[in-house]
Amino acid sequence: MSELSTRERIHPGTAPGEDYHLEIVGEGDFATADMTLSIGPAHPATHGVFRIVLEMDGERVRSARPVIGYMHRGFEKLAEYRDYRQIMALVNRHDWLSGFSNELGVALAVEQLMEFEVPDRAQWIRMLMAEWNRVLNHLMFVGSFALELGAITPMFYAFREREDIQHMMEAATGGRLHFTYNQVGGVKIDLPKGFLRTSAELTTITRKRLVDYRDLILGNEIFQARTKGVGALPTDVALSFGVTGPTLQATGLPEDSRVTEPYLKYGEIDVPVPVGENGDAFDRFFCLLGRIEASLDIIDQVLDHIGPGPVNSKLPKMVKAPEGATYVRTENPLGQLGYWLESDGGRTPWRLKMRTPSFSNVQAIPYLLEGVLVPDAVAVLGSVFFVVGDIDR
Amino acid sequence: MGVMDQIELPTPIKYVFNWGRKYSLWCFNFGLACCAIEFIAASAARHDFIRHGVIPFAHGPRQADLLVVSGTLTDKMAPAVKRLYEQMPEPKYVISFGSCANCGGPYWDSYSVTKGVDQVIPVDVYVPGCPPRPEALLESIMRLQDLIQGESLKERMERRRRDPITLAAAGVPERESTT
Amino acid sequence: MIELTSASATAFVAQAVSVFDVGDGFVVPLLLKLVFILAMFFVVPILGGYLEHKVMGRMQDRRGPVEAGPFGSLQLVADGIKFIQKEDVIPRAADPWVFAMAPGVALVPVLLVLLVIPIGPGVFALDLELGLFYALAISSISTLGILMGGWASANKFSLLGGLRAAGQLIAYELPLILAAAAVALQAGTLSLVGIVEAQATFLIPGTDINLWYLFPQLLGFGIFFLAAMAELARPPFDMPIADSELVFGYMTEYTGIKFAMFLLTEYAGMIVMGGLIAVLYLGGWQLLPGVPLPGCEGAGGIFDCGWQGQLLGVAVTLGKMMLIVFLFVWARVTYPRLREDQLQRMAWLVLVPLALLNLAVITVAKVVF
Amino acid sequence: MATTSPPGVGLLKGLAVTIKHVFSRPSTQMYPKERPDLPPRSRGVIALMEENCTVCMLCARECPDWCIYIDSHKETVPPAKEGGRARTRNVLDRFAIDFALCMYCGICVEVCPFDALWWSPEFEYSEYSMGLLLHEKDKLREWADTVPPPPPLEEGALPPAEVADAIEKAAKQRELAAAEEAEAAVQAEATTGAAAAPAAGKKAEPEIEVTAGQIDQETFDKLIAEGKSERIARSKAKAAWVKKEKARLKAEMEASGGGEAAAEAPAPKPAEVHVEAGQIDQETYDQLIAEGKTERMARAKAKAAYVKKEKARLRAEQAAAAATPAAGTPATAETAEAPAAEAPASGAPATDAAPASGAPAAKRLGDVHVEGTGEIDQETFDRLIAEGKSERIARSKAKAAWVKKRKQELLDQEGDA
Repeated sequence: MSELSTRERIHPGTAPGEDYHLEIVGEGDFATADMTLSIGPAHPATHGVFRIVLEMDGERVRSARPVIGYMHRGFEKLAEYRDYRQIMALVNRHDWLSGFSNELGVALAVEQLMEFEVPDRAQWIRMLMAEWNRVLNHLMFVGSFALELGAITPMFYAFREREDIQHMMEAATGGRLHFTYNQVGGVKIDLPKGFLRTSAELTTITRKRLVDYRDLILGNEIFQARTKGVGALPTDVALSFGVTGPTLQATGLPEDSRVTEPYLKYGEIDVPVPVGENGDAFDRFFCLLGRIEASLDIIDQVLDHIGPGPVNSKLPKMVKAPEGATYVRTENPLGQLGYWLESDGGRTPWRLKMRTPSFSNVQAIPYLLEGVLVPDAVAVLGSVFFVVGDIDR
Repeated sequence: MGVMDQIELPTPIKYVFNWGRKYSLWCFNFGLACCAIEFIAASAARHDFIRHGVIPFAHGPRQADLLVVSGTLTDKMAPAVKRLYEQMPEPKYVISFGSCANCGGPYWDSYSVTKGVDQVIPVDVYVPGCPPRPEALLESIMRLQDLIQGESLKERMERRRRDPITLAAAGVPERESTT
Repeated sequence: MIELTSASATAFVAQAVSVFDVGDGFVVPLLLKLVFILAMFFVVPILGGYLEHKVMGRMQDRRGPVEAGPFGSLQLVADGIKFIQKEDVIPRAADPWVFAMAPGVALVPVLLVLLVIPIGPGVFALDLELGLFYALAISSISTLGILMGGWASANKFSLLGGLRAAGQLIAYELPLILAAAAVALQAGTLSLVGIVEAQATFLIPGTDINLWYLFPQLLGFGIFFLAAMAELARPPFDMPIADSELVFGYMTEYTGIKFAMFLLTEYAGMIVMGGLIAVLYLGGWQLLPGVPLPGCEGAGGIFDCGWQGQLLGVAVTLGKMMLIVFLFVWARVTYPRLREDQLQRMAWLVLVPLALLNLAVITVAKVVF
Repeated sequence: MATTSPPGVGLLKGLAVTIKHVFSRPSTQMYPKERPDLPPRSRGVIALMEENCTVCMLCARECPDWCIYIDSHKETVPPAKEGGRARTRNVLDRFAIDFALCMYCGICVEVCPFDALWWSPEFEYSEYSMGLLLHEKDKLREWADTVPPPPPLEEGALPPAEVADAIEKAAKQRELAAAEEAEAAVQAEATTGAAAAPAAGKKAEPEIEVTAGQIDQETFDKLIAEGKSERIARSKAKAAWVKKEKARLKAEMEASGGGEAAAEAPAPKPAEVHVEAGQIDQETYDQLIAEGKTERMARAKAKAAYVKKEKARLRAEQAAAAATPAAGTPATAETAEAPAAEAPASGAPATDAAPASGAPAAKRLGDVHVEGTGEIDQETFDRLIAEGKSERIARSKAKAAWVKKRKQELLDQEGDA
C-alpha cells in the first residue's frame, strides 16, 4: 500500500487534486467549522460497503458525497473471459438479492442474439422464478429498511418468509441465493414434483403475512412520522438521474419494463404496478410492499398458465452468440437492468456492459440528502433501495 | 486481558474463562457481499445463532469478539478490514465465510479483488460455500467454540505475537465429526 | 430429620431476611445491606437481560439463548466473564481520565438509587424521608457519565451520541419529575416506603375499595413510563446509541469491562425504573390491591411481616419489575425509533403539558377529597 | 395509501402483532440436534464417482474458477483376445476440488458426460485451515455416499433425457423383437434389416449446419403478413428453411441411394408416434394398481405400455400397407452406413458431434491409425481461407480433413483386400 498523503489521511475520500476546505463561521473562540462525517464503508446504515461522506452542520447534512467502488469486482471484464454458461453463474452475484433476474437478463440477451425460440414452459417457469426472486428481494428490503429506522423485528419476520421461499427455490434450483437455473434456451431442468403446489400455498401464506408488515410498519405512526415527507423525489428529477424500479414508481410514474416492454410472457398476463404520490421514503416503502403483492398476483396467474412441455432446447456443445450486439432490459427487483451484449462470434462475449438499477438509483442520493438530518439521511439511505454489488459491479 | 495472556491460568479458572468466551461471541458482521445475506439469515428466526451465544448486537468493532468476513474483499476495502480488525480488542476470532473471503472465489482472476481475507488478517475458521448455507455458519461457529474451549489464551497470544498474520495451525484441536 | 433440616433452613432464611429490621448494631447490618444491594445489582439486571433475550426471541419467532447454561440462562454470565477478559482499549486521541471515569460515573448513581427502593416489607437498605427526591436527583447524574463518555472518546459518532443523550435526558427529566411529583402529592410523602403504605390505604372516595395509584394516575403512569423509557435510552427512544446512525453512540469506543459497565448501567437502569414504577404506581410489594400478604399484619398488610411475607413481597416486587422490563422489551421489539427532533417535540409539547395537567388535576382532587 | 385511522391505532396494532408471536411456536430449527431438510438438488458439496471418471478433463476445463485438479497417466491394456491390439486407457491419479475456491455453480457436474460428478447436499466441512478445504479424490469419493436420488419431476414435465431415451430404446427393442418374430417366418432377411434400422434411423437425417441469416423467405413473408413480430417470423422462417433443406438433402440421398431408401422409410416411422403426456394404457394401469403398485409407478408403466402398443399398432398398419416383401429390400450394414459416412464428405461437416456418438462407420474410421501429422488437405485449406476463416482454424480443419481422407483411403484398401 502506498503512503497516503497527509490530506488523505486527515480527510479520507477526497479525490486527489480536489481542494478540501472547511467553511469557518464566526470568529475567535466562537469560530466553528462544519464537521465531515464519513459513514461507511462499514457502517450499519449502509447495508454493505457503501460509503458516504457527509458534511454536516451539527446534525444537519450540508452536502453528501457517495464514494463507491469498495465492492468493485470487475464483472464486465470478467465476463469477457467466461463463456456464456459461466457468465450465467457469474452475473447472479452482482445483485446478490436478485440472482435469478440477473441470469435471466443474460439468457435473454444471448437468446436474442442467437434468435433462439424458448419453449413456452421454460418461459413460464422463468417468470415464476423471477417473481419469487422479486418477492425475496423485496422482503429483504422491507426488513432492512425497518431495521435502519430502528425496528428490529420486521427483519426476523421477513427472513421467516424468505427461508420458506428459499427452501422451495432450492428444491428446484439447488441454490439459495445464486440459483444458476437459467441456461441459454430455457432452464436447466424441470421443476421438482410439488413445486407448483408449494408455490400456490406460499402465495397464500405470504399474502397473509403481509398484513403483519402493514400493521407493524406501514400503519405505525412512528414509522409514518419518520418517513412521510422525508427524501421526496420529484418524478422529473428521478428520471433525470435514471432512477427506476420502486424508487421511480413511488414518484407516481407507473414505469415497469414488464408492462411497457414485455419480455417472456408478461404480455399475456396482468401485471399490477403500484405507484406512490410524493416519492418520499414512505411511498417507496409502500411501493415495495405493493410490488410484493403484485408479484404474488403474477405468480398466481403463472400457475394458471403453466402447461406441459419441454423446458429447454438442444444446444450446440459450445454456445456461441453470432456476431452482433443486442441490448436487453428487464425489470429487476430494484429497477431496470440492462445488458448490452456485443459478440464477435466467439465463445465469450466481446463486451458485456451492465446497466444496473442500483447504480442509477444511488445517483439521486446526494440530491436527497441535502439539508436533511442524520436520522433522515439514514431513512433515505434505507429507502433508496440499492445493493452495493449492483452499484460497483 | 492484562495478565491473562502472560501467565498460564489454573485449569478450573481457564475452563470457566474459556466457557465465558465460548458462549459470548459478540459478532461483528463484516457484510461485504452475497454471503452477508446468508449471515443475516443465520441470525434470523430459522437459524438463530443467538442460541449459541453469538450475539449480533456489536455494531462497532470495539465490542466485538468475532469478526465474520462474509463476502468479497476488494483491494480498496482491504485496509478498512484490517483497520477494523485491529480495532477489535483481544482475544478476537475471525471466521472467513464463503469462497470470496477464503481465497477470492469466483473473482480469482479479477484485478480488483483481494484473494482471500487471510492475506490481511488471521483467520480461525474457513467456511466453504458460495454462499455457504446458514447452517454451515452455525457449524463453523460450533467448530470455533470447540477451539475456544480447548485453547490457552497465553499460547494464543504468544502465537499471535510471533506471527501476527497467519494463525499457526499448531494447537488447533483435531477435527471431530459433528454428525 | 428432613423436617429438622428444613426447619433450620427456614429459620436461617428468616434470620437472614429479617436482619434488615434490626435497628441496633451498625457494622453487621451495613455489611449485609451492602451485600444485598450488590446482589440486587448484579443478579437482577442479569435476570432482566435474560428476560429481554428470551422475550425478544419469542416475539421475533425465535428462541433466544439456549446453549449457555440451562435454557441459556447463563448467557449474560458468559457475557460478563468474557468482558473481563477483553483487552482494554483507550483510543490515542481520547482523554484517558475522563474516558476511564465515564462508565463509573454512569453506573454508580444507578447503584445508589437501588439503596432506597423498597422491594419487600421491610426489605430495603434505606428509608429516606426524601427517597423519591433522592432517587430522581441521583439518577440524573448518569447523564453526566454518558456525556463524558461521548466527549472523551474522540469519535464523531460518540460525540453526537453523547450530545443526543444529554439533550434527551434533560428533556425527559422534567416530565418524569412532574409525574412523580403528582404521586408524592397524592401520597403526601416523599418516602418511597411511605408511598407504598399510602397506596395500601388509599380508598376510592366514598367507597372502601382499595386502589393502587395506577388507576387515579393513569395519565401520570403513562408519562412516567414513556419518560423512563427515554431516560434509559431504550428503543424507540434510543437515539443516543442509534445503531444504524451512530454505530453505538457514546459507547462506540468502549471495550471490555468499561463497555460492560455501560451495559450494566442500562440493565440496572431498567430494573431501577421498574422498581420505581412498581413502587409509585403498582403498589410496591402488594400482591393485589387491598389484599394483605400472607403472614402480614398491620396497615393493609404491608408491614410487620414474617419471613414468608417478606420473601413473597420480594418476589412480588421482582415480578412487577420484570413486568415493566417486559413492557420495555415489547416496545423495543415493536417500534422503530423516533427522530431526535420528534423526541424533543414530544417531550416539550406533549409530555410536559400533560404532566402539568396531571399534577393540577391531582392537586385539585387532593384538595376536594 | 394507508387509510387514516385514529392516532395510536397503528401503535397498538404493532403491539398486537408482536405479542401474537409470543404465543406461537418459534420457527427456529435447532440445528445441531435437528437436521435441516435439504432438497436433493441442493448444491452442498461435489462428490466424485471415481469409477466413472475417464479423465476427459471437461470439468476442469469448464470450471470458471479452475478449482479442479486432475492428474492422470496412460496405461496400456493388454489385448482382450489373442492377436488383438493393445489399447491405452487413462488412469486417474489425482482428482481434487478446492472448495475454498469453488463457486458452486455446478458446471462441472453438468458437463460431466459420464456421471462421475454429483451434487451432494452436505455442507458441514468448514476447517481451521484453508488447505484442508482441498478435497482429494478419496474424500470426494466419500461424499458420493451422501448423494440422494434425484427428485421426481413436476406434472407436465418431460421425462429427463436419459429416462426418455431408455424408455424409447426399450420400447423400440421390444417392438423390434416382436416384429422380428412376426416376420421371421415370412422373410429371412428381415432380421438384418430390422437390426440395422435403428442405426440408420439415428443418422437418417444428415446434419446440416445452418448459418445465421438463411431463412425461408416465403414463410417469413407469410408470417410478417400475419402480423407476427419480426423476431418470431425470422426464427420460424429459419426453422422452415432447415426443414426444407433437410427434406431436399434427404430426397437427394434417396435418389442416389436408390433401393435402400425404401428400407429406411419405415424405420423412423415408429419413432414418430407421438405420445401425449397423460395418455396411459388403462388396462395396464388398473392391473398394476390392483397389484398394489404406487400410483406414480403404475402411471409410468401404463404410459410405457401405451407407447408400446401404439407403436406396435402403427407398425402393423404399415406392414399391412406395405404387404409385399419387395418394399423391405434388406438394408445391409454397408448401405445403412453409407449416408452416415457420406454426411461429412458431402460438405455438411458434423465437426461438433462427439466421436463416441458417431455411426459404426465413424468408429471404424477411428480404428484406422494414420501416421504423420504435418500434412494438410490443401483443398480444404484454400476453401476455408477463401471463406474468411482465420489461418489457424483453416489449418487445423484442413489437417483434420487430410487425416479423414487418408483414413478413408486406408479403409477402402482394406475393404478391397
